[in-house]
Parts: sequence; structure tokens; C-alpha cells
Amino acid sequence: MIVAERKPLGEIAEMIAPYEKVCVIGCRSCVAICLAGGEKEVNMLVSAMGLLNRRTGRTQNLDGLVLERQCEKEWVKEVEDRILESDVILSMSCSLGAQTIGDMYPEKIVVPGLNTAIFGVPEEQGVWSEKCLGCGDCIIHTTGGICPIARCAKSMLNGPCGGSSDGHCEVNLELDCAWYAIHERLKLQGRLELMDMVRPPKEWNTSHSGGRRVIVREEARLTSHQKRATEESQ
Amino acid sequence: MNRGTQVVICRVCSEGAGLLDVDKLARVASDAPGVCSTVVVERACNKKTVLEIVDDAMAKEADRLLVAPCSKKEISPALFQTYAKKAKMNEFLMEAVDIIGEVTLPHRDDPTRVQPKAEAKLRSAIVRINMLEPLQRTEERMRTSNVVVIGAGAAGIEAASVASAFGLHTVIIEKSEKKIDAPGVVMPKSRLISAKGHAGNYILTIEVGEKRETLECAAIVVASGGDWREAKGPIVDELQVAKPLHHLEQEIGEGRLPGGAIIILDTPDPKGIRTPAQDFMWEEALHCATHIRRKSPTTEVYLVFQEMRAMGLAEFDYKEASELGVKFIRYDSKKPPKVDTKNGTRLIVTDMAQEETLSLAFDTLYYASVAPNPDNAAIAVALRIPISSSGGIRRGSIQRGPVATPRPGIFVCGTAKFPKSREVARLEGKAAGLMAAQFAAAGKWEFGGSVAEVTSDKCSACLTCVRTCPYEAPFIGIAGKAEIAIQMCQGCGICAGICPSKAIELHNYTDDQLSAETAAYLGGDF
Amino acid sequence: MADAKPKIVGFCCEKHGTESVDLAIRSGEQYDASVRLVTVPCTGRVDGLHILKALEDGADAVFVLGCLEKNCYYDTGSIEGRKRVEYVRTMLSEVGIEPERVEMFNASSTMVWKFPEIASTMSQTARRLGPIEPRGDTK
Amino acid sequence: MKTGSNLEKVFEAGKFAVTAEIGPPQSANPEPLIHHAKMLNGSADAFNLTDNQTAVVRLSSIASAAIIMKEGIEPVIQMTCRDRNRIALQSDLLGACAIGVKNVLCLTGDHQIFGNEKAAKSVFDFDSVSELYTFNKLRNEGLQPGGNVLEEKPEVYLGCAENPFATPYEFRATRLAKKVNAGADFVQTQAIFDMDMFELWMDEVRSRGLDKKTHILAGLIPMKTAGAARYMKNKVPGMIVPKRIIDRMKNASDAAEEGIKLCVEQIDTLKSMKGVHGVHIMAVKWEEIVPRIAEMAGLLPRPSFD
Repeated sequence: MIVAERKPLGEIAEMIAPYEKVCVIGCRSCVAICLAGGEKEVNMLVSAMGLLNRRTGRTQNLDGLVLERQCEKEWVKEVEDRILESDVILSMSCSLGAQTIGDMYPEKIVVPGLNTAIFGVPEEQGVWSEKCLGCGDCIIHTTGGICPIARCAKSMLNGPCGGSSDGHCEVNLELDCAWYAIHERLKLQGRLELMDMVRPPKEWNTSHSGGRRVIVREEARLTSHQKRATEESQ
Repeated sequence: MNRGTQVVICRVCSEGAGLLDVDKLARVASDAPGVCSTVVVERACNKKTVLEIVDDAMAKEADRLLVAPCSKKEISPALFQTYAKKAKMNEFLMEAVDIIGEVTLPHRDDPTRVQPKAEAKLRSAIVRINMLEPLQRTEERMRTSNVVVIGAGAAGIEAASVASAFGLHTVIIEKSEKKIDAPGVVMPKSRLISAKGHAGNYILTIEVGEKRETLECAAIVVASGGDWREAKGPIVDELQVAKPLHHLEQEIGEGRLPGGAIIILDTPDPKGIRTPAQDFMWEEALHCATHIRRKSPTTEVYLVFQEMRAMGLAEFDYKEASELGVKFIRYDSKKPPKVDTKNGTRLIVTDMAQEETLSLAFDTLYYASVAPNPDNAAIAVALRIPISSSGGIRRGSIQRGPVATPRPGIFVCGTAKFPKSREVARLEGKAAGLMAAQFAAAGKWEFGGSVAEVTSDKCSACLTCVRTCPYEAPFIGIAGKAEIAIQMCQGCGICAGICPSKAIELHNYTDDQLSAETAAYLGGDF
Repeated sequence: MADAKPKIVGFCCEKHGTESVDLAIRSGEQYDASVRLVTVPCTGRVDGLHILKALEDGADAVFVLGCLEKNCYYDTGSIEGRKRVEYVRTMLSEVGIEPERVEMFNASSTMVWKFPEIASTMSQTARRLGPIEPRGDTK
Repeated sequence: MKTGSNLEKVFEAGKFAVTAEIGPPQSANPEPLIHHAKMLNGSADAFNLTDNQTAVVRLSSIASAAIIMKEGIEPVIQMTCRDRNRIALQSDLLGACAIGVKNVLCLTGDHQIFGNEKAAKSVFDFDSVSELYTFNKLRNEGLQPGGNVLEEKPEVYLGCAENPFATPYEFRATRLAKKVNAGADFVQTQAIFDMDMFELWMDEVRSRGLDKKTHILAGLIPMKTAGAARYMKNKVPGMIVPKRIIDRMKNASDAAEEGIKLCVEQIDTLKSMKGVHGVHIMAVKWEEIVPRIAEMAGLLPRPSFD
């Protein structure tokens, strides 16, 4: 899932300082699960901002609400009134939610309350680790199920590099060396020969390097005949 | 639903300290929203008075009751019972506000603030009572009153005996083949595999020899003991002449005395895992040492311990041991003793008191130490009870009793928790047997009331509650959303406090209720 | 800035927390009347939001009092309580409000001295810091 | 003969090769390079010019090569994958060849976290193996990864690094095999302090016949102080410094002299080790000591092919 982290409240306060009516919008999806932007965080943020405003002697109207999924237009549409009433939207969702609102209401200023960080896995309650970079060409079947692109600091295809120290990464000795882990996993699976092959340069054009990606499932799309009338199409 | 609150103010208790204006308190109550009746009585605990105010409550159609100024513990239970019976009032809608305890008594030195604070406290209590929900408690019949005891050591046998004397059927699960003399059924060569169910109705899967059996029980006593196998720690592994202390006890019991110098050492490092000082061997070690010196005054006996405390009557043993010339050497756990490898019958140890390094020649070394039972982890996993960092079964809060685990109906005693002297283990076994028996004999398990509930629409199925609840009450249900198994819920509200989607509320301690009560209390200016 | 009548909220668990308070009171201890106790079943029930709301509603300081961490009636409740308090303190620091306005305490039911000590600490903090209001140095 | 580089000639002549390292300055001033080039001339067969080593910004490896070539000594340029994608790597390779560079060492590169531009975005389009693979295809077939074929193929002698002391140890010889398969003509190893462990690695290397397919230069770092030894043991990942070496440095009356002695002893051992074709001396911030070590180790004069 997408893992995000709340920005320091001071930074958020600065972003919303110029505005009177602030609509704080959380999301019940990934960012709630990673404890960054669910209802609890939204309420606490509104409350903390209230205290900050009391301390600085100003009034600011903070309206907190939470959507099922902020990255989908239908859910955003449900709170349109409150979005339109506000001077600024403080999105407590990943950047996808923030941009969805921004794209739907281009005249509205949207500020991010969270730093969208990683495609992560909850290793334990409160700990998430990065395991995918979305390169668009998954090869983990050849690497023992461990992604070297995300889990090696140098995204090496022919690791481990000379910095692999006791199975740890030279960049952060608290983290596992991905290629060491791949070696151990392949050994366990009796497939060490996969370590022997020279992996040629990766074709990065399936990743962000190929430009912004749009995924289309033709059979899932609605034909113009199927599409309902919407405001945009008028 | 919320028909109205009757506020009963008791004059005797209120005026006791002469700091409260009862009539003013009554006016505060009657002015408060939701209050349909305010009654000032001389003594609320008086039986006749109770009947009068119940009549008033019924006449005013009050569905909730607030009594001031003492705590629910101090009010005659008859008052609430009569209400519940006559006025059919829900037990969760009857509360007391402890103005004496919270205001009058602790602020006698600041009398001007007593009245306004009491008023604010009363107002906040009224806000709270108006928001309370009528909850129900449910009970479940226990299908059996059997008590299962895991482990047939000193503590386990004692537990089974006590429970059996209580008239309950007991089953002891024992992993060894040793012959056990204990009441009820003893299942040798058996071990616990898994457990289902909850307090009062546990269903255990037991492996007996090759077979698996299912065992239903109302309560469980864990008396798994320690790891009494013989190889212990690096020092001992190096030595042929090292034996566990119970060998010495056995020899003494058979009337034999070991020859040559003897060291009794609390191995600091059983199996390479550092364990805290072990108290359970202190008495045994003292006992053996005095016995040997008494019988054979020329035998050198050293007690090499990190710590040695003689408690209760053992103080006499300690005194006698000193008088008989037993040598006590205390060492720092950071500087554990070493065996002289060139001369395998010497122990090098630094005495903490003298700061002197000694080289002790000896003929036999007895180690007074026990590691936790390696089965504890599997038992803890099966029963869903916590394990301590030292590998013992962790008990719950002392308020639940000294032999209770955090899980209702499961008790733990003796060395399963941490090494205990045999005497203490037996006593704990008795206590655990008794608590388990009382629990099982109740025949029913009551639950519900102020428990947690999930609002499915808000739940993100993030598993935070599932991972955090100490009782494993939350689970992800078939709808893919969290649900609370109310038989397991103990009403702590940890899940409600941590839910990132604010999808869980604890009945009668909801966010709204707590915040409204707090705001009302803060509203008072004093 | 000192306030003669500060407002202090104490969220107090009804197990060891409340019992330690009761014991202190029954032993004749006196404490600052500014302290307003709100009972919760366990400090694990306390949500950071309750603390922030109390501050919003006029409290100058808030404390949470629970069982000792190794002897919590609800096993891990007071550990959870401490974590909530710590998070609120972080948030307060981030918005420039003194984190010491919010504290976590633990007591066992027999620690008769503990609650008066807590009340006095919080009372001093609240009096020293005064209400959360515009400071002289704010523009 | 692939390129006719001096280093290649030494190997082809079956001589025990010597390479050394010159760290380019952290400025645009070429003087230190010229100074070192003059001083070191004749003490080794080729000189590595590091490429922003440990991710610290320095005068570029290729420009440094151009400067020292003017002094008449042969460079080995280092090219890491950290700062350049495949377009820049190929372009720089062509450029380096055009100005007469003949030896290229292919490296993945130290992570930017170790350097003085920690906020940099790293590239890592390639790793050392894919870099070798690509350069090898370029020189043999003129074939670029994108499919384009060069009219003129670059003539270049390709080297790589390998660390016998990084985990998993059992994979380290295999990794060298990958590099050899990808086109490495020579390899410079990580600095050796634990000779026994190096010997074990060499056993593996020899059993795979890698010493026949590539030229192995054993890496050495002469140490000036005991502190340097401790630093390398504790702070440099993938470096194994046995306690006895640290003790020896610590107990020496003159640590620098002891460091030189140790290095010379190591060279003596390596000279007789089967499959080792030379040494690579990395006198970090102590370049001036290389001629003396070479002299003491009996490695002078260096062969000349004119």
C-alpha cells in the first residue's frame, strides 16, 4: 500500500496561514491504515491547529472531514459543498488524493498535509518498509521474490556490491543488503544459478523514466454510448 | 429513550464537613438539562428513604439516577438494587458522583473553592449520565466445570488437589512419563497443542502419545515449571564434576554426603542466556550447605551467588550456615566466575565484598539454577497469554490476583512464571487451584456491558485493533471489517483510543461522552 | 501570566490510578483544587484527541494517570496511554506549545504520595505557563 | 592485443604489474595532479584516477587523465554508475578514448550518502556489471544497448573492482566470474589486510579458472597510523582488518614505517601467489610513498615497451 507520513505541523501551519477557511480532508484508505491521514489524525490536526491559532491570537475556520478514498472523484464529489466553501484544502491523503481534488477544482488551492513516501509493507505495527518502486517490469521471480530495485540502495541488478557488510547495506547498517538476502533466498530454494547470470542493463522505459504512465484497460472502459452525462461533458 | 435523570443529594454526607451548600447544589442539579427530578434527602442509604425516592423516580418517569456526594462503593447497595428491581432501571444508568472524595476532603484547606468545584463536578456528572446508554450484560453457561492443569510438578499437583477438594473434576497434562499421585485424571506423555474458546468454555487440543484429543474445560492452571534437564551453561558444560543442586538434595536425602570441597554456584549463564538472580534456590542451597557442615565440619562449602537473600524462617538457616563456617562469596553478574581450564578443579571468582579474586579448589560443583521451561512459548501461543522476556509465563496485573494471567479463567503458578522455591511453588499452586476452582464453579461467564463496538462503515480494516488489543477481542469478520468478540472484550478501550479511523467506540466511554464530561468540568470557574 | 486558578484535567484510570488517588485523599492529603479528574476505564482508552480537546476547552495542563506499566490491570493499557501522551506532546512541540503541559504518570494503588506529587507538579506547570493565549512576543 | 595500453602490454609480457591511485583535487587547480604525476612517474605501469571517490565532488577523472597524460604517464579512468546514465557513460567513454585514454575501470560507485552532496539524486541506470557488459559490446561490436551501431569502435582495456571481503563471501568469486563474462580484462581488488581470507578467495578464483581469463591486481592500502587501521575496520563497510594488523600498527614505534614494511611484506607474499598478476596500491592521501614501496618491494624499474 501507499505509505505516507504527516508533515511537521509547523510546516502545515505555514502553508495554511494565509487562509481563513481551511477544509482538512482525510482518507480512509492507505493513509488511514498507515496512521497518517485517517479520521483520528484529521481530528487531532484540527485540534492542534486550533491551539496554535489560540496561541498566535488569530481565528481560522478549520473544517475536518474524511473520505472513503480521496483519489476517486465520486467520493470527492460528495463533499463538494464544503470544498467550495473553503479558501484552501489541506489534504491529509497521499498526493494522489490531493491531486484529485486539485484537478477537480482547479481554482482551489490544495496543500499537502502528508509526505507521500513509499510503496510499503507493514513489517509490524508502526513500521513500514519500502519494497517496490513501481518500475513497471517486475523481475522478482528471478531474484527469489525480493525486489533489488527497491530494496538495494543502488537498485543494482548484479549485486551485492562491495559494501555488503555482514549481510547489511553499507548505506544503512540497520537494513538488510537486498542482494545478500536474494543470495540466501535463492540458496534456500536451490536456485543459486540465478545469481550467476549477467543481467544486462534494465530497460527503464517501463518506469517513470519512460514518461508519466497511464494504464488503460480497454475492455473496462465505458464507451461513449455507456457514459453518463456529466458536468464536464456539457 | 432518555426520559430524564433523577438526582439524589444526601444531606448527611454533604454537610459533614460543613463546606457544602446542599440547597445550592440541588439548584444546580435542577437547573441542569435532562434532570427531571432533584431530591434532597437526609440519608439516602436509609431503607425507607430509598423507597420514597424510587416512588418519585417512577412518578417522574426517570430512567437514570445520579447520587451525590459519595462514591458508588460507599452507597448502600440496597439503593441501586431497589432501583433496578422496582423502577426497572438499567444498572448502567445509575451512577454516583463522589463529591466528598474529590472535592470536600482534599480541599478543606481551600474552602472557598469547594462549593464551586462541587457544582462543576455535579454538572459534569449530570452531562455524563444524560449521555449514558443502557447496556446489557450477557451470560454464557459453562459447558463443563473441569479444571485443566498443565504440568505435574509441585505447583501443578497442589493446584489439582485444591480444585479437586472444591468438588471439581481435574485433568493434569504432564509431558513426562513419571508416575503421578494426584486426584482426578493424570495424562502422562501429553502436551497442549492449541486452545479455542474463551473464559469458562475453553476447548483444548491435547497430544497424548501419538493421538490427539479434545478437552473441554472451564479454567486452566499453567504449572509448566522450569527446564530441569541437566546440562546448564558454559561453566557446567566444561566440567565433569558439575551436577544440579537437586542431585545434592537427593544424595543428602539418601543419607550420603559428597566427599571433598563443594561449591554451590548459581550459574549466571544457563544455556548462554543471561537470567536475573534466581531466588528459588536460596533456601535449598542454604539448607544443603548447613546440613553438610553439620554432618561433616571439615568439608569446605562455598556458596557462590550473585545475590543471596534469606527470607522469613530461612534467616535461621543463613545464621546457622554462617556459624557453621559456610563461606559466602558474592560476585558481580558482570564478572561471572570462570573455571580454571589448566586446572579443572578450581573456580576463579571475584568476591564483591573484598574485591579480591579467589581461586577455589573444589571436588564437586553444584549449580543452583534453572532455565525457563522451553515449552512455555508453545503454551503461551496456544493459550494466547503473554510470555516474559526471561521466558516465563507472565502474570497479569496484581489486582487480578497474584496467580492470574491477563486472560480470565487462566492462572499461572510456580516456576512457570519464574523460578520459585518449592515451598512458594506449592503455595502458588494452592492459590491457582483455588482461583481456578472458584472461577469454574460459578458455572457461568458474564460479559458484555461496557465493551467496544465497531462502526463497520468507518473501519479501514487496518488491523491496528487486532494487533494492539491485549485480549485478542477484535478480529476481522466475514464482511472484511473489524468486529469485537464481546466474550473476550474486557472493556479497557485501548482499541477505541488507537483506531486511526475512529471506527471503534467503547460504550459509555465514547469520545463524545468523555469530551462533554471534560468540557463541562472545565466550564466551572473556580 | 501566572494564573491563580489554572485549569488542570487529569484523565485517571479507574484501576490503580483512581485507587492511588483515593488512598491519598483518605489519608488526608490536600491538593490543588484546580485539578479536575475525569475517570476512564484504562489509560489505553485515552485518545490524543481527548487531551487536545481538553486544552481547546480551556485546560492549561492535562495529565494522564494510569497503572504502573508492569502491573497494568489491562496488561498493556498504560503503555498505550504513555504512547498517546508522547504523540500529543510531539504535536504540541510542533505548533510551539509547551509539551510539558501534558504529562503521563503511573502509580500503584498503594503509592499514597504519588497523586499529591502529580497534582503539585501539574499545578506548578500550569501556573508557570499560564493559559494558552497570545504571548507578548507574537506578532 | 586489444588496445595496446601500457598496462595491457605488461600483462601480455607476463610481468608482475603495478598500478597506483591518484585522487584528483577538490578544486579546478591541476597543480596537485601534475605534482603527483611527476613524482610518481615510473613507479607504476598505470595510475587510477578516482571518479568522485566516496561521492565527494572532485576534478573529473577524465579531465585528470588528460592532465597526467601530458606528463607522460598512463591513466586508468574510473567510471561510476552513480552520476551518469547510459547516455553519459557511453558519451564519456567515447570522449575519453578520443583523447587517448586506454584503460577504464567500471564501478557501481559509492552511494552519495557517504559524500559531500548527500541530497543528490543518484542515477544507477547501470551497475558495474551492466556497465562492463555494455562497454564490452561497444568495443567488440560497436553495439549500443539501444540498438545503434557505432561506425568506429572505441578501443579500451576494461577493468573492474571486486571485494573478496564483502558478504556473502561464498558468492564473491562468482561475482568476479560475472564481471569476467561481461568483459573485464583486469580486476583490482579491495584492499587486502586479511591475507588468509584473500587466499581462500583466490582458491575459488583459480578453481574457476578466472585467473586465466582475467588479470588480478591485488589491492593494498599502505597505512600511516594505527588510527587509519581502526577506521578501516570499524567505519568502512566490506573491509576486514584483523586485530593483529591493528595491534602491529599500534605497537610500532614508527607507525608510518611499520605501514610501509607491512605493505612491502604483503607484496612479497602476493608476488608468489598463483594467479595474482600484480598489485594495485591505493595510498590514500599518501601518494608520495608509492615509489618507495615499489622500490623496497623490488618492483622497480617498471618494464618499458618503447
